[in-house]
Amino acid sequence: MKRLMTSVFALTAMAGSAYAADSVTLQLKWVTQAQFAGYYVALEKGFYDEENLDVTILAGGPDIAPTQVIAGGGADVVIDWMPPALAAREKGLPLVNIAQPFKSSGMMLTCLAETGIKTPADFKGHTLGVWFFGNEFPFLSWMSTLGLSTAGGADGVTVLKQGFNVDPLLQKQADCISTMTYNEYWQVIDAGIAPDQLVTFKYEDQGVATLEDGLYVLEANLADPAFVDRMVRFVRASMKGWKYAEANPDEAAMIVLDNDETGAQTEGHQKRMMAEVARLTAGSNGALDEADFNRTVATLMAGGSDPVITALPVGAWTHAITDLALN
Amino acid sequence: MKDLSGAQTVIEAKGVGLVFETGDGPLQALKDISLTIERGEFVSFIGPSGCGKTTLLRAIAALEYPNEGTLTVNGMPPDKARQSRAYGYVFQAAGLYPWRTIAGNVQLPLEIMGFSRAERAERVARVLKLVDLDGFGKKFPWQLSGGMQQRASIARALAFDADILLMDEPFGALDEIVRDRLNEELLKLWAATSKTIGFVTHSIPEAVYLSTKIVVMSPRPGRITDVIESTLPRERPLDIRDSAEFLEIAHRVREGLRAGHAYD
Amino acid sequence: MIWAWGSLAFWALATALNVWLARAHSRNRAVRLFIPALFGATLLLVWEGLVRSLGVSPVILPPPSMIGVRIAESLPILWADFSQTILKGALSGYLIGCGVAVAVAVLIDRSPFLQRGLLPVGNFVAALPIVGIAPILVMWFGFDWQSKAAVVVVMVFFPVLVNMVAGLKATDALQRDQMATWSASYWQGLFKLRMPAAMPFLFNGLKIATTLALIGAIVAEFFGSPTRGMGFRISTAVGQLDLPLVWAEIAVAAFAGSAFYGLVAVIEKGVTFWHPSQRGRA
Amino acid sequence: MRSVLPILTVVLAIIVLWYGATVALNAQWTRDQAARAGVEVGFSEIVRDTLAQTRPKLPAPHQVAAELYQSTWVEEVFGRRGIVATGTLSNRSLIYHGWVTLSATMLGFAFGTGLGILLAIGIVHSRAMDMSFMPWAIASQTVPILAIAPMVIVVLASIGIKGLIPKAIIAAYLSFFPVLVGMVKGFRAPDAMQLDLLRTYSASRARTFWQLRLPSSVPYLFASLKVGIAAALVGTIVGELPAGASAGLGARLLSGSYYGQTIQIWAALLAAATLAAGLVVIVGAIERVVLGRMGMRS
Repeated sequence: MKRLMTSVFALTAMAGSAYAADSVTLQLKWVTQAQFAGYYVALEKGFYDEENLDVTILAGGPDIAPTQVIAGGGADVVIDWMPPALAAREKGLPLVNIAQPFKSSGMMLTCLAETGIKTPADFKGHTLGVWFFGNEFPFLSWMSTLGLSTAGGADGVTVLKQGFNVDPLLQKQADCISTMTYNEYWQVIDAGIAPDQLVTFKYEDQGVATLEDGLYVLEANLADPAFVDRMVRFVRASMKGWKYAEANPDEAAMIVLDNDETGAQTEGHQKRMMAEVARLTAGSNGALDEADFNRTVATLMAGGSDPVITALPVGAWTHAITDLALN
Repeated sequence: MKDLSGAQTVIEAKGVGLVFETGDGPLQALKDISLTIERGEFVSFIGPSGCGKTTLLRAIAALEYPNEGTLTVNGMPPDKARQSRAYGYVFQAAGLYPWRTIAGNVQLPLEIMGFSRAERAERVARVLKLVDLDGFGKKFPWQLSGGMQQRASIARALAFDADILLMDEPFGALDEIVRDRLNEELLKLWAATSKTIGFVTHSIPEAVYLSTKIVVMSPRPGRITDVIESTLPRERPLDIRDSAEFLEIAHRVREGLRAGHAYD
Repeated sequence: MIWAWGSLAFWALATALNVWLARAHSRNRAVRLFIPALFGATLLLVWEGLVRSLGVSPVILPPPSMIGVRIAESLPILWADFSQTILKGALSGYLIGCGVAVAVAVLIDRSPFLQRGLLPVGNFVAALPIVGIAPILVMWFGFDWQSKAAVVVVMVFFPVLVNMVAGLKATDALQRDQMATWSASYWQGLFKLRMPAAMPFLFNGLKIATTLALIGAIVAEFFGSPTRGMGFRISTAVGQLDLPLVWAEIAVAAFAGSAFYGLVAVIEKGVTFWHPSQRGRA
Repeated sequence: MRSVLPILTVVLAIIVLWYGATVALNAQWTRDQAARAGVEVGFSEIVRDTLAQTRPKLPAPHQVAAELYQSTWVEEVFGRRGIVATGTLSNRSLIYHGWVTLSATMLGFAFGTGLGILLAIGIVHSRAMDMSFMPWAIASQTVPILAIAPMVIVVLASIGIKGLIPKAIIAAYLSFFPVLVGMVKGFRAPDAMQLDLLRTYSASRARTFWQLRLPSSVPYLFASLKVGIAAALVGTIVGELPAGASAGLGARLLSGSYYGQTIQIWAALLAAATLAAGLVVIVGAIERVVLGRMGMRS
């Protein structure tokens, strides 16, 4: 009898927990790395469990467009940069920014000093490596503010679609390549090129910075109070994860490493990335700063003859979630 | 190089032996073959399969090399003779190239031997007429019957005017009616060109009908058991095959073949 | 819903028509072209119908009509990409790769030792997922079409080599003996006999190589390219959620691939008209 | 057996060429680095340096061999997450990634073979299907599958299909074609006389299929299975490429490329080629046994 009681009890307990946890699927913008440490920390440290969430983190990759994943219903919330998200919104996919853990932009252009490039004015006639797949928008905006054609020739710049790594710079196929402060830049350094042999141009310093990793959901879902409630809990736990990661960067890096399915990441690189990412998340409590949003929009609309977005986006962000999550 | 004093001897074999190395050990394909063939003769080689008749013909054409004895063609080693274009060879199958027309096939050896374009055209026309195929030059081999294909292959062997024509069961795959007609035509051709012909067959009537000399062979090891000089006249209508003389020679061939088998 | 039922009804009708045509008029040349065309049209219509009736987002799968409009709008872009990827990358790589493979086949044909050594190793390399070497070749040969051509060279080399080696052996003993009785030199034997005899095999390899060449050139662009080319456009357009453009490029690729294959098949028919497999369907 | 010596010779020649190419391709980096450091380098130093770079343009064979050993035996036996330490395969070992790729390959191969055979049956028995479908089957192979692989994965994920199956579907897409072509040939292999013989027995189409067409197609089946399984492997790897951080040899290739770890790329490539060769050899062995039993020893 007693045994039966226990098993019934165990069964109800199991059923209870199975019903209680709400599931959330998160699509990352890129492969598992310290850029997304906050989410992995929240997962491993039980912050999501505390909020009664069952979170699945889907790693991205070079040909995975988070916007397409969420449009297909493959995720509840995605991490993306603001330019492709706004572009998708204009294409008729109504994405809304619900939180912005990254305050500053980590994007920059890294050039070999031996090419003689010292200021953006020297780009003329050089070959620049750029990421595409939705990541080209900030670059195109910057070039059009500089008045440089991207079609090549003496008066413009030649653009290469950079692969996934820094080889174009090392093999001298490009004079400058796109890098992130927390990732590719250090790969160039690791390859054996000293920092004083490099010249870097941060988008942040050039006044053309656009907002990077933010959390986006489909506008229609925000009408559903249950969904909003889930997102509130998700953002709260995620931001807790981020702040924990900022405080304990080495532990966060090891958590990321353990979640990397390919086994290709190295400890040294992830710890350094975590330290750099912490600088970008530092100024944000998770809520979007409207001034940053306006600057991003202004940059994107300044795109000369071929702007990334043509109309002022309306309703592309909300504080509804962060107001509830952070107060 | 031709030995003009004894001009009549074309092919001479003295104690020729040939051993194949096979997976089951050495195989004595030819043993102690001695034979002389004179200019203008029509010599048939007959015997059961495995008796080495084809091997002997191939050795004469320098497609195989004997291990012992001496073999000369026109007083030269066979491969020298081959380079001096001593013989045309007709195989069991016509072996025409499907991507060439009949005329193209016939002139193939001429191209290889470096004849001029004009000479090639002239010779092709002549030999096609000889084998009664004029008008078919532009056809492809696969558009013709088996008998016509074999005639084309004979034309090809004749095209470069070799003195010696070696034929390895050329009509073996044809039906009897076609075969009779081709035999008759072959005799006419032989009379018209006075070539020396070596002819491998396993048909006794064919051998007797065509030959001036019949070489009977037997297997394991391949050797000559009898050489029969035909007494038939050179002019041979088809119905000669019903004559007593013909049957007499055929009988002798059959006896020779049977004697060879007694060794088994 | 009307779209779904309509397209399904059309499918049923078209299938019935095709079955009837195939039974009754299969000798007719026009009918033989019409049947696959109708089948293709049916596929497109069912696609259109399902996408419309199920309300599939064009960001996931655009309907063919939208793709068609996009093709018409972006002909200049499509042409620029086509010439970059197909004409420069795929075609030059195809010609070089097939040429080198034939030359190597002729060379190793003289040496049984090399054949016994090279063919197994060649088969091993051919089993390599060649797409994997694309990033390496992009690193070696730079971003422009040269690296794409290099990928294509590697992809087409082994299928053509293996087929050509087999083809050069395809002559029978009798034909080789014939050549010997005429005292033909090695090169005469090669050009008069073994090359023509190898053609059906060679074309087998060449046909396989056409599709490989196309795939190789497009795939290599994913690992770095200048700002034009079909692979570049596809990956960029996905990032911009411009799915109709993606499908327009795919349609061009499929069309170019089929045309390329068809061209090689037509040449094959001209060159190996004598082969039993070609003679049957005159 | 008599092929061993030639193969070894060729492999040896390749290794020698490889070392030569390693020096030639990596020398520029060595010279650049020396120039940046402001020192002169001699030939022997160039050779020594080119064979030991950490991210060479072309890694030397011994570097690749060391990486292969490191990422299989050493990782599993001594690694923190190896099978000895944890009881499960380490995600840093090629054995684990090879296994992930292999399972998707086998699943896709099974799909592709089944589909190819079914379509071939349809084509052999229906003239309409033959005439309408065959041209499109050829056209289907000219679609650059890698270009749409990411979309296939996204679309399937949106209807809830994830994990092995999307990769297997791409593998099946590539492997069905050789099987289809081979089996159409195979089912048509019986000559008119054999078919007429069965007709004199008034055999039904189904009976003709089971008793004649199917057995005579077996040699063709195996010939196309060998092509098909290699194609399935390529498809799986292609399917793994875009899905960045997941497991499998393709993901390994990509992450190697992403981090410029050329040694890791080459090790993954060799592992993939070995896997492919192994699969083909296994199909070949099954072929010998089956054909031997059927008295059709090839």
